[in-house]
Amino acid sequence: MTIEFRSWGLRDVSLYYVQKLIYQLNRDMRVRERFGTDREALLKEYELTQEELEAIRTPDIGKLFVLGVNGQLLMHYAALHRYPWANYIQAMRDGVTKYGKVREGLYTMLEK
Amino acid sequence: MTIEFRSWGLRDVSLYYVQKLIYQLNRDMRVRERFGTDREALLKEYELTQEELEAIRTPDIGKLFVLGVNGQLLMHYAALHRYPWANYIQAMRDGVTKYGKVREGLYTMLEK
Amino acid sequence: MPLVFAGVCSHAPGITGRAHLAEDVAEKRDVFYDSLHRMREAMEEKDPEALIVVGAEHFANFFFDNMPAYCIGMADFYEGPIEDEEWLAIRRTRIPGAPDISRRLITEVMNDCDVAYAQEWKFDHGIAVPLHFLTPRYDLPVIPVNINCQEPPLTPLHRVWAFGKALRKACDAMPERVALVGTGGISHWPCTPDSGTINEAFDRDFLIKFVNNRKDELLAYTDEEVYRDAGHGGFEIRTFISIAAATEGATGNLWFYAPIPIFAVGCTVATMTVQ
Amino acid sequence: MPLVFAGVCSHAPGITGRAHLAEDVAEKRDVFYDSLHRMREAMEEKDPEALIVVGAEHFANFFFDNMPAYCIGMADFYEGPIEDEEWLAIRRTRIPGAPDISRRLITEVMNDCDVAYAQEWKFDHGIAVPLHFLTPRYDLPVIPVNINCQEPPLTPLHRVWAFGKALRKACDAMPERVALVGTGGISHWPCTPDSGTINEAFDRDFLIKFVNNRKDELLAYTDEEVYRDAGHGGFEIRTFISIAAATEGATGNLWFYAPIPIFAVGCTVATMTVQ
Ligand SMILES: [Fe+3]
Ligand SMILES: [Fe+3]
Repeated sequence: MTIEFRSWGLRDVSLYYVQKLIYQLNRDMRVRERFGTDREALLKEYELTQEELEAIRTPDIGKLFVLGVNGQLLMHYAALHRYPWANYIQAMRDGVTKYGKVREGLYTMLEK
Repeated sequence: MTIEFRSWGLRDVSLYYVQKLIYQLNRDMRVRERFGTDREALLKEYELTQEELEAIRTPDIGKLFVLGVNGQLLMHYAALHRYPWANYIQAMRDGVTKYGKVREGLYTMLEK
Repeated sequence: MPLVFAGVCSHAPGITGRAHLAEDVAEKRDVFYDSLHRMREAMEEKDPEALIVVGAEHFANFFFDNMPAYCIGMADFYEGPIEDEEWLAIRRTRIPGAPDISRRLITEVMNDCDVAYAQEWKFDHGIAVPLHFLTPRYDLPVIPVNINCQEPPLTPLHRVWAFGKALRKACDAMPERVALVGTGGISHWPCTPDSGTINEAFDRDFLIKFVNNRKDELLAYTDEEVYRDAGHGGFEIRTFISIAAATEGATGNLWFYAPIPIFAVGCTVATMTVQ
Repeated sequence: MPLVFAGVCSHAPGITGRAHLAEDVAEKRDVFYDSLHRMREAMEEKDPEALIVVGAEHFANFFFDNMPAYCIGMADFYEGPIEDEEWLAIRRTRIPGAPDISRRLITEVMNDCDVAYAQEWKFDHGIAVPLHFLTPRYDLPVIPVNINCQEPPLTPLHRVWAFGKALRKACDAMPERVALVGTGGISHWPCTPDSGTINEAFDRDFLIKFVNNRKDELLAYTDEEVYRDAGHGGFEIRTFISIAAATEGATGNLWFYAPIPIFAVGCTVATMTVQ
């Protein structure tokens, strides 16, 4: 008995759930374990769009930045994938070049 | 490099951690799973005293009530152990008879 | 638009979950249900675009690791009830949120009160039971609001007043038509050996102060007095008092009150005039 | 006892974690460290029984599912830092809390402001870095306070002022000697492509307003202006402003300010006179 939310125009993106996944990966060793051993089942527990899923899987740090993930969360996700700091910064720059401006969240503050 | 807190007189009881365990059992299916399959390892992750550990393991619902666990948490722990409602209520009554008044938490409000 | 509707009603798992055990008080029970249905109709008549529910949840989302005095939902959707569907006799579902209204509401309220915001929220019976009656098709966007009524330190009643007024100010300033419902028990002792006890005298006295919106008398309760006479469940008067504050100066109508012990709460339905 | 000490200092992981990479600015770095040590000595001279640290953490404990505008710790003990010990160059440890003082502080503050309370709290660098300098033996009970400076809706600055005043009132009413330190960056753009940028002019202008405790000027900042000129990290001026409010009417001394890009923040140490 799940209501279809698309019809409400409520769920075009799910930035909250992308950030929740990353937050939990940062904070919860067991989620991190499952990310290693049981990734797809774990990802199913979040409400992610195809674009978000792909960005998480690749990982495409630049895309995640453009999707609006807060850097205080994102840097840990990059660190989990062993990005040196400079590469993390560069990945965000490359993301903006490739995909355009940040679309949502904190870094769009002045565009609203 | 863990500071010994007993010397500070800070940790005679750990009601917070008893309640945290029960809260997480109520809310998190994975914690509940581990409670079934890997209980002692799970319990080690909380800062529980011997008395609390025993009350959790038995389970001694009456003792947990006397230790100060909030009923809105405790009733779910009783339900997890398949206590019918009347037995849950009776267990709290028996706890008070056997162990004396509630020692800490909300239900000692008028004694402070 | 000015706020379009304000009311209060009880919540308790028994109201839905133990309906079948209330056959011996079937008439009382059915009048209670009718009053809730009438409240839904009265609200629907105002054609609200969103419903703010001021509740007091029971460790469903908030725990002692971060227990906000006030929290306002800002999610696209909510889910509930978290309880067993058979036990509560309410099917688990998704409930649409109103994230844009939420964000403006929170931003405005923050000028006067300091709230937490939440982009995810799983309703327990505290909100699921009222919604079951007030928006049974779950087709009205909902904004959940929580006041910590579970464990001290509790927000003092004069801050609850400030919060209710802040909610009202924010609603009045919005272009949307918003309805506001508070939900809590009055006297009750949930989940303890005294569960099922109802102090009818306390409840009736409180309700007189409430429907007449006597601010001073409503704010004169102490937590100790409430605990003694109305139980720890009585801390939930905060939800009612926020509605009185949101309708300061106006009075209300008590549509229903009766202690129904199998529901473990004095069952209440009341509306406040919105001026 | 009246509040015994008030000050502010920067936090940033680089301050401890990248100390060895600051050899080219070794003199500046060492004067900064000395200023922090002197601040510890000035505080210790007042023999505080507890230290309240008003910080702005970075998704260590608080997430969008329940993001409190204000939260105050009420735990027996805290742990931190959550970051890698080598990376931050701070050993993970337990830090004693002051649960009894916390509870009274929260109860008193709640008369004016609406806070969340937390019986568990893992410090990130936002509190761990200041403590590393201010109580290096971790023998002073700490009460952590958080102001959401991460993501809007953010608490408005006039509420930060109310919060700082409420903290002060609560401290003054206590029998214990309490110290109060705020910690935040001024301009900075953490974890984004602009990381490492520091707007020295903004910082110096802000610090003049701060040490002179010019309430009107401090409260005149808008979030948009701060975001544009001082970055999203600049939202942390809230922590400094709460200390100005707690010492309203008094002025302060800027002990140290210098942009140190390898630390990614304009490094600041200042105290406020406590009257
Ligand atoms: Fe309730
Ligand atoms: Fe910071």
